[in-house]
Amino acid sequence: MQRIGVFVCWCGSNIAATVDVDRVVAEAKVQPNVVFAQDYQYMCSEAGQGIIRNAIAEHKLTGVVVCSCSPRMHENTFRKAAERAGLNPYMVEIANIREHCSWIHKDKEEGTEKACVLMRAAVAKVLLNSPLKAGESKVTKRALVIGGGIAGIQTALDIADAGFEVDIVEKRATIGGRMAQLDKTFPTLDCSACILTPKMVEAAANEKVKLYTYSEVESVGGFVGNFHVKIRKKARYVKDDICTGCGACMAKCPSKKGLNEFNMNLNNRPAIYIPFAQAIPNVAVIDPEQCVKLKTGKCGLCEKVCTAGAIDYTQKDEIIEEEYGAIVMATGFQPIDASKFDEYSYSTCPDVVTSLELERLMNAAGPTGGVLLKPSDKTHPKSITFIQCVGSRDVSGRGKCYCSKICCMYTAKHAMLIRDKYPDVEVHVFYIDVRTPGKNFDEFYRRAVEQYDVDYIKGQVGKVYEEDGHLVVQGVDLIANEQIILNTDMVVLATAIEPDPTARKVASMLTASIDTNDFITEAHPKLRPVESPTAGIFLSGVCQGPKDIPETVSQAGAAAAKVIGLLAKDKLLTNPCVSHSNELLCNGCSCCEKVCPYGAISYEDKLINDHGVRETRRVCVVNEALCQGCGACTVVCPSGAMDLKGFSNKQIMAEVDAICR
Amino acid sequence: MHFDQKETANLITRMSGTDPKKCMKCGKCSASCPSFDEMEYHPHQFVSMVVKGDVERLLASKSITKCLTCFACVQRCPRGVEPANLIEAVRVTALRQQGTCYLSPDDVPAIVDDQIPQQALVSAFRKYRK
Amino acid sequence: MPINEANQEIKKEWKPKIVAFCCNWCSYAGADLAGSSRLVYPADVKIIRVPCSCRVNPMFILRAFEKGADGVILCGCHPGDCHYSTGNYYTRRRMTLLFSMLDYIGVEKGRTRVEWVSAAEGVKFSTVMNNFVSKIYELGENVKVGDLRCKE
Amino acid sequence: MTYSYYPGCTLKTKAKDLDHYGRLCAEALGITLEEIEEWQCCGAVYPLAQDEIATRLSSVRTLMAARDKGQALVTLCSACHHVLTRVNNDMAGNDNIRTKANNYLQPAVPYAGETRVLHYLQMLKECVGFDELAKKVVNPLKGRKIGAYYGCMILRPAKEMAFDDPENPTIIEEFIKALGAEAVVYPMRNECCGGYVTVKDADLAKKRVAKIMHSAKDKGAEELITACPLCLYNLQANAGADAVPVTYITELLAEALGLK
Repeated sequence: MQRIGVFVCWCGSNIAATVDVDRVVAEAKVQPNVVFAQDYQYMCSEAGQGIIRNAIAEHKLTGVVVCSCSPRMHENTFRKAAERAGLNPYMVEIANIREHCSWIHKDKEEGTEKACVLMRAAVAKVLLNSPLKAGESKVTKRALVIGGGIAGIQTALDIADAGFEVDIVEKRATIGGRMAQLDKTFPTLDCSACILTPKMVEAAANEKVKLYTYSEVESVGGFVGNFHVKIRKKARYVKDDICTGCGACMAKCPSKKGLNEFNMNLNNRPAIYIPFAQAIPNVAVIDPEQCVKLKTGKCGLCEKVCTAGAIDYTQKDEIIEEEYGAIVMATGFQPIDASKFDEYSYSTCPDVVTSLELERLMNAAGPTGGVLLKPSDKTHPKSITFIQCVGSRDVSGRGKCYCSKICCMYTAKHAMLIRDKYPDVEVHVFYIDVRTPGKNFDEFYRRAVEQYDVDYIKGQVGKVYEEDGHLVVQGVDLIANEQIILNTDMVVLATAIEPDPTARKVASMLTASIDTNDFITEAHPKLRPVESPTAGIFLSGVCQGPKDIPETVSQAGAAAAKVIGLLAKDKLLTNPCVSHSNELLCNGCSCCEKVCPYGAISYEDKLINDHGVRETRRVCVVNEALCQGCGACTVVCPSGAMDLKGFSNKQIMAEVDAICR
Repeated sequence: MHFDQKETANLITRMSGTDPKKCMKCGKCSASCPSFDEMEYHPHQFVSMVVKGDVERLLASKSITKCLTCFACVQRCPRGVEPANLIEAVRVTALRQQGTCYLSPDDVPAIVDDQIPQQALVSAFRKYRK
Repeated sequence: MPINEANQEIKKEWKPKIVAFCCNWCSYAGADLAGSSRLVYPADVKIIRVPCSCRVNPMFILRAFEKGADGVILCGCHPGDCHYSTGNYYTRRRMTLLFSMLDYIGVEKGRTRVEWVSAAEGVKFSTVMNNFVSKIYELGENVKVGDLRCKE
Repeated sequence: MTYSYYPGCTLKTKAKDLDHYGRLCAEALGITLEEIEEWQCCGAVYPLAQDEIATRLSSVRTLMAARDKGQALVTLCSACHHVLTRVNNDMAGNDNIRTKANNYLQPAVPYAGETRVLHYLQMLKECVGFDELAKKVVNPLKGRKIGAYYGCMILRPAKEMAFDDPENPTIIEEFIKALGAEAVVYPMRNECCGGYVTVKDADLAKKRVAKIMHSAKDKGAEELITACPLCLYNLQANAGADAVPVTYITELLAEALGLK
């Protein structure tokens, strides 16, 4: 006979305030097969777990029900406690009387009643539990990082540092990402390239790190510890092991009208190009849309000038297959399209630029060689106006509902750098709120106001337009309660940032969940911020939510630590709640095979002893290492042979009965 | 008659079909308003005053007749608040409550010329009379 | 005492029994989020955790109505976001058929529902539950589904 | 192609040119415009208050008439287009307004926003196409520098009007280019001229018009075209020092097609 113990947690006053725990205990005691019930302030504490362990030993419990917070929070804790006392961990059930009860009901009577029902359902279920043993699977000791920006590079370097192999897949021709495009970084104003490029070089030089640039993840199969990944290495039309990066081809290429993506399309590049001087790998790539040779067959100049003989017009995309134990998403961000906000005339006025364009306009390697000039007539501007929150905190449908987090700080940085280098330039900043939580951040912003005389105006801009040869900013000063019309030479838009458009595709390949803004969802917003709910998938950088460089780097390190923790294991325990088929009932119809998303079901001819009748039948076999336990097969099985361990038909029916009693 | 500001503000909000509490006080409505300088209370103030229930002053203000109903504020508001709808709801409430009319038929001959389109007169009466 | 007041007395006593099947990855977490955000919904809703909405066998729902449930709601990940890639598509198709069959045998369409609630949609979870419960109150007590052959 | 056509009050009186040339050109382009029978004024102002039902009814009657004929409804006047489009959206998407309006009108078949409301320019773009239109031009307006004046009614709120990008519209510029003229883009083309207050507050209207005219002139426009009779009147009557001539879009079209 089963002997069940019920443990009711107060969770301080979180549960006890709206649920009469004494009554739940009293009700538990009269449930069939319940031989022990007790309440305690904090069941999850060491003392609380001690109560459970003692009761298991003392009362010879065969099953345990804990009425507490969500199983997503502490199921593991209580399973481990049971295991320590010699009970199979899968003989523990949780009744969620906090998130699903005490926290949402105000009336104590109502709350107590519901808690009793939930307890009853859990008792009914645990009576049908059977001990389960988790299987084991091997761990491939290599990690994949998708995205080669600062987030991906840092994660890869940290993983490599622990002695594991790690591959970076980067869709662009060079690693470096957005940070490579920045001029200076806040709040210390050190040069972005000076701190990033050594890391890029380190990634290339580290023998544990392999770079797949100009490559994309094509498909992902498998599961934690055992991912199979196909990587598409796009044709560069340049042999990357031969190219020396001398640049002779770039100088000779006759098709020079390509937009320079690295410089935010502010100037042009040839059809064969190296994205920027410090690119890693320092290897040229041909833009097939622009190359005359590839489009018409005539030209071939680059091949002639290449003394190394690296050009190969016949190169094709290559598919590489690799095995990984863990995958890190570091797909980064892009600024939103500013032409969605054409009241600021971004589409029509060249002197209206985005902040990332301004980074290039101020960078020594940028299109103006670091001299700040108006894009329209290449003259020195006398007045610059910054507009914050362009598309951030916008629920109108044009922008993003969230705060992009980095704009307040980089705008203060831009304002300060401009005032420092060109004291004759007047700088205005229209802001809604200045948000500067971060070490030395508010001090940084105040310096812009107090030392550099940047004019911060509280209010938004309604329209930017060109009139009489200059830009006019029509905005509001909410402190003065005045509309202001301001003549200015350049306008800089702090456009919202959004996840890179590839994030959604990559996430669905990884079955990582994604939120309504296409940011990847973390397993727990506070306690597991660098893990996806899908085992073996980790998050690094802005793909999880807006963040600045210091935060990105710390998250990258955290993701690496989680990956190292996984790769350090030789074996992984698999989820034992998997499907299994009753051979006596299975008629080999193949219905289940068709719905299984993991290919975990196959068929075998087996000798079956059916009540004394021995015959060979075609029956279903579940590969427990592949089955993820969704249960799709259990419902399609017409003969009722298929069931799911841990969530069996009988268990769920018992819960239904207990609730509807 | 007893005048309950809070209740009137609620009525105005319902009538406007918009939720002024969504406002994040960025001022883009007032920044966009072509009639800003004509108004005693500006579009962003309409929004915050209706939220606060401070509507008596709005109802009495000439500002309600200065709105050009050009929807620049509605178009550009990042929060989906529709300030023009609120201003209109205040104006309609003022007309319904006090019965005062900003335009009288007697005024018309003096202010129109023979080219004025019907549309202008219809809209003027629609906007300024009970 | 007027009759309609007496009726109200009886109505007050009746509390619907509502079973909510929630997928472990999205809706169960959404319900947790509703809880941690203190978004109130009626206590009549009792949640059963399933690994995926596609684990819900139509038998479970029939069983609930047989045992006296007044409403059954099934919540899963949004189409395209299923943790197991395709589970919720099966749910959608299965439930469309089941619900029209239930409607045919006398369990009105309003008593059954499928909703997609993600782990981030605590607000949606609470709104959905509030709506569903008020719909059940509107429909009143359900007739128990049972096997007529066994009826006396 | 046959459309229901709603002229509106002003097109029958003060803006006869807008109406007359609109019909003439449509005919020349192979489009039949069937005027709604016994149409009523649309109300000229879209009632923003949610509880104003009666003021929406005349628009509903027009929309219903087009629905009953199974035709899309074409308007020329920006204000009429604005009112009809938004009332139509209400009837499609606002349960309260739809129920009350239908209760009031008691039509044989209740109306739920089935009619498609189109502006004349959209009709040209969809039915003829600006590339095709360019081929039909007999009298290209070479060398003319024309600015489009959109005004506010036709563009905003973009979510409802779904006409063009409300901040950087291009449809009238495409139209001007199709007729062989140079389209002058100036920033104030989508800012309000103050038409509504022209009766009671001419000073304010004058300020607005001055700003628009200055902007148009600054960018080199030598003439403006508009689809709105109220805008046209206001731009003409309240122009200051920077005045440029204003005509209707259909007048320009008729000129290019050799019908004027």
